[in-house]
Amino acid sequence: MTTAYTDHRLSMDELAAVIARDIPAGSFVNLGIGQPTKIADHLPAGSGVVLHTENGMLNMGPKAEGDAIDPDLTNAGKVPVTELPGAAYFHHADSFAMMRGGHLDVCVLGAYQVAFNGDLANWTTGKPDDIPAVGGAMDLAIGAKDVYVMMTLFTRTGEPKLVPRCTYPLTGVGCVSRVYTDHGVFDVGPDGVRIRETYGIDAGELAHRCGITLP
Amino acid sequence: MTTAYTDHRLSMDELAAVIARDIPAGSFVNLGIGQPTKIADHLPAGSGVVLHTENGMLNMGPKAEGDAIDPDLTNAGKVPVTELPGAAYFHHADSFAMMRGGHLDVCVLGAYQVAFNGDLANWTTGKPDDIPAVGGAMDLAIGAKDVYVMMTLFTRTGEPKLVPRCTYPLTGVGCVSRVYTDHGVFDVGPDGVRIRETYGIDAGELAHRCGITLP
Amino acid sequence: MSRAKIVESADAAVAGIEDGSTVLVGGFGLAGMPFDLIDALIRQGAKDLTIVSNNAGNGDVGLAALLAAGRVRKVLCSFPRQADSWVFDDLYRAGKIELEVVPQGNLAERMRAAGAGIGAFYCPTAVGTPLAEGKEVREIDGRTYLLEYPIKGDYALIGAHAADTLGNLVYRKTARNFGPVMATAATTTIVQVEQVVEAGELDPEAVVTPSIYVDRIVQVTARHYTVQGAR
Amino acid sequence: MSRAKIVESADAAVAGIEDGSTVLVGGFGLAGMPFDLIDALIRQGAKDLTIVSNNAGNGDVGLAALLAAGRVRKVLCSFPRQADSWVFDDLYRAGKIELEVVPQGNLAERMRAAGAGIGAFYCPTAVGTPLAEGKEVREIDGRTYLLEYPIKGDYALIGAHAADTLGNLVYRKTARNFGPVMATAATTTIVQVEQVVEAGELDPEAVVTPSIYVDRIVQVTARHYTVQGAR
Repeated sequence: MTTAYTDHRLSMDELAAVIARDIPAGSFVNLGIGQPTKIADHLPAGSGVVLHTENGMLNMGPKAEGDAIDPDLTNAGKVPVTELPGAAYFHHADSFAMMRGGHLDVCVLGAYQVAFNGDLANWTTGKPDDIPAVGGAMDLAIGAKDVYVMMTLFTRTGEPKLVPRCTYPLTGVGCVSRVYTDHGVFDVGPDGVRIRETYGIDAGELAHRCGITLP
Repeated sequence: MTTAYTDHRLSMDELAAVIARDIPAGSFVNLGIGQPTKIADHLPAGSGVVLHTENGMLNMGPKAEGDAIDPDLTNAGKVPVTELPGAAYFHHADSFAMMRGGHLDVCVLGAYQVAFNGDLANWTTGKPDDIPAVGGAMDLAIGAKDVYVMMTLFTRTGEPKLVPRCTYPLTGVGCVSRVYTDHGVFDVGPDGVRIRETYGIDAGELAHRCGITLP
Repeated sequence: MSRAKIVESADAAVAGIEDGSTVLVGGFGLAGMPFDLIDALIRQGAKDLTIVSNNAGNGDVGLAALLAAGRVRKVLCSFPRQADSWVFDDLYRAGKIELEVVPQGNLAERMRAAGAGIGAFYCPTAVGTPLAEGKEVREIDGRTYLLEYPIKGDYALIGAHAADTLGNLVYRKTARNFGPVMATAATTTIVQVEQVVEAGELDPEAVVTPSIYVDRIVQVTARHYTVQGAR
Repeated sequence: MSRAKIVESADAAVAGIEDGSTVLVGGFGLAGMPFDLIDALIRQGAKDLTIVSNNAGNGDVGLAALLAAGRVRKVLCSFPRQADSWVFDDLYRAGKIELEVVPQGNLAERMRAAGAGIGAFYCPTAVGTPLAEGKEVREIDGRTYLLEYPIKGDYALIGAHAADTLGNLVYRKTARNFGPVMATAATTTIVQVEQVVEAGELDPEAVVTPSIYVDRIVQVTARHYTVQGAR
């Protein structure tokens, strides 16, 4: 276990930097809507990381500002973006074939819950008044060689979101390999959960609060 | 029955002209390898017929000659061809999706045999020393809204090629709707065979030689 | 002459769409949304429609306006709930519209299958989730798949950047999205474009939708709405 | 920097191809045939190969030369027998090579399925023919289909017209044929191109194979063979 104690939990920006550091140079990466989009700002210059957006583009650039805003060029969150040299456009069936076919190296998603075995719940809380909306979440969940989750470790009421078994409806089964949170980084999967790093909390306490058995 | 007696059976060129006349203006058409390619020469100017070639092109032009020959531009028979204004290129999966999806209006194929019910045999004689080779024949057979066959009616030894039931291995089941031959034109399909036109032969004799029951 | 017809108005383009039709509507949010065709469809009056689109309307324009006009019985889409999907949200909560949620990639691939003559396909998406309910499951080479069927449209309404006079289409940037797939999956494909050029003016290597998939084309003035919405 | 590597020679491009590999080889007849990569593969020496290609070699060049060198155990193709396929014909008649004939559209669609993560698909082609033997049959909506499985390659060797430094590809005319599909279906895709340009010099709307599908690129001098063969 690599444990890097810090005095405080990480901000989402700090966490984005941690994830950016872990993405291998030259990777093809899809960054999910919301917090994961921050990761793009922390990729080192010359990393050669190529960003995919599910609505049909490779080599997406940063958010568009001012005159660069083009309603025909958005990311999956429908935010105006730019194109980098070497970009390519393709239609939706080709875009999702690229994902489903396992060609992306890394996908980073937000989550409501992740289970120790890698199950992911990030599309609906399943509440009766919740209008179900899945978008590309289920395709992304099973589509990349590595699926990372970026989330706060605890809900506002203090419940862990890294859980022995998801209670929310699933997005994908056993699909997540690593979970990045403000309190620590975890490997998950068929062999169960393992703490890689902790931030502002003792590994023992973290394990206790999340119900993780330390080796 | 529309019977157009002529003094002689048609040459393949004359037959190509007959078929060209029957192709509706504005149709998307695939002309099979061999005799059917002649049909292109007989399409009236301004017919708006768009030719598809299975190796990834719409709006294929005539055969290329001299300096116009480009090894990167051939038809399905690997003969150098030209492109017309408004051409489009696409890859093989897209080309066959276009065929299999039923978007072509007419496909004209050669045949070893056609059955009264529209079964087609045109890819192998099934002889032991025959190397099997199907190409796009089976895809074309089921891919167009109307599949026409262009062939001589009799083999060199005088056997009819329009038959109650194919004895050669099938290319497609019940897929042919019309058969154009040097001795006559026939509708075939679930309701059986019907003589539309005859050339240089009496309908009664034609029916007799092919085993067709006249209405 | 070609089979694709260039018509004079969006109203002429949508003529004949019958009550009860399944209509594939292009666009990802507002990018690629065929606003003029949808406005014409509202005027045309067809009702009891089944709409297949990625979203269920944004703001009060385009698909949202069609929903607000009460013409839609059912929506198949991947992501109805957005920051600006109030029209759909209200109809849905009032029980006035049916919803079938389809993962975005399945929506695209099922329409591709319809256009490509594929009878059904085994897809790994949504295995083990609530959206797998009722679907046939099969294990192939150690991986689990669900059987997915084609989604075919009676009509497709899509937006493209330019058409040539034969009906070949090119798109602009991520406004391409569902347009090329929907064009293959509908019996009749109706396209609004910002410009029509002569046959031969589009690069044959860069044509995205070949003319064979296009039935009616209308040229419209470019209209751009502010892009908004959580996703 | 990107993941696609531009290498100095065709020999470097084909380094590491193991005996027994399944190799997808682009081209329809000679158009799009990656001659330089195949020649390098002959020099490299990998044997016991399974080749997936539309044809089984024309004349004495390209795929025909690989077959003549005795490196191929099995060929999956749609159309082996051509006017100029004497190399294959002799090997086949001598029982020195296995053949699996696949309808051309199924060859393309099965490779697409491999690249697109589709487990299998129901296809109407070849129903009721000898090529349906042993295949699962299903009726869907009144039409009969056969279940077809993906064809995945360990390597793809393809020819394209130009690449940018990231690995995006464009093709020329009907030499495009199987290249884009094979690029998606192989673990490692190796491409010979006539020119390499800087990233940003290819029109992003006209890229046919996005860089994600390309692993190694080598620039070669254009070589054109006479097109011949009955089909």
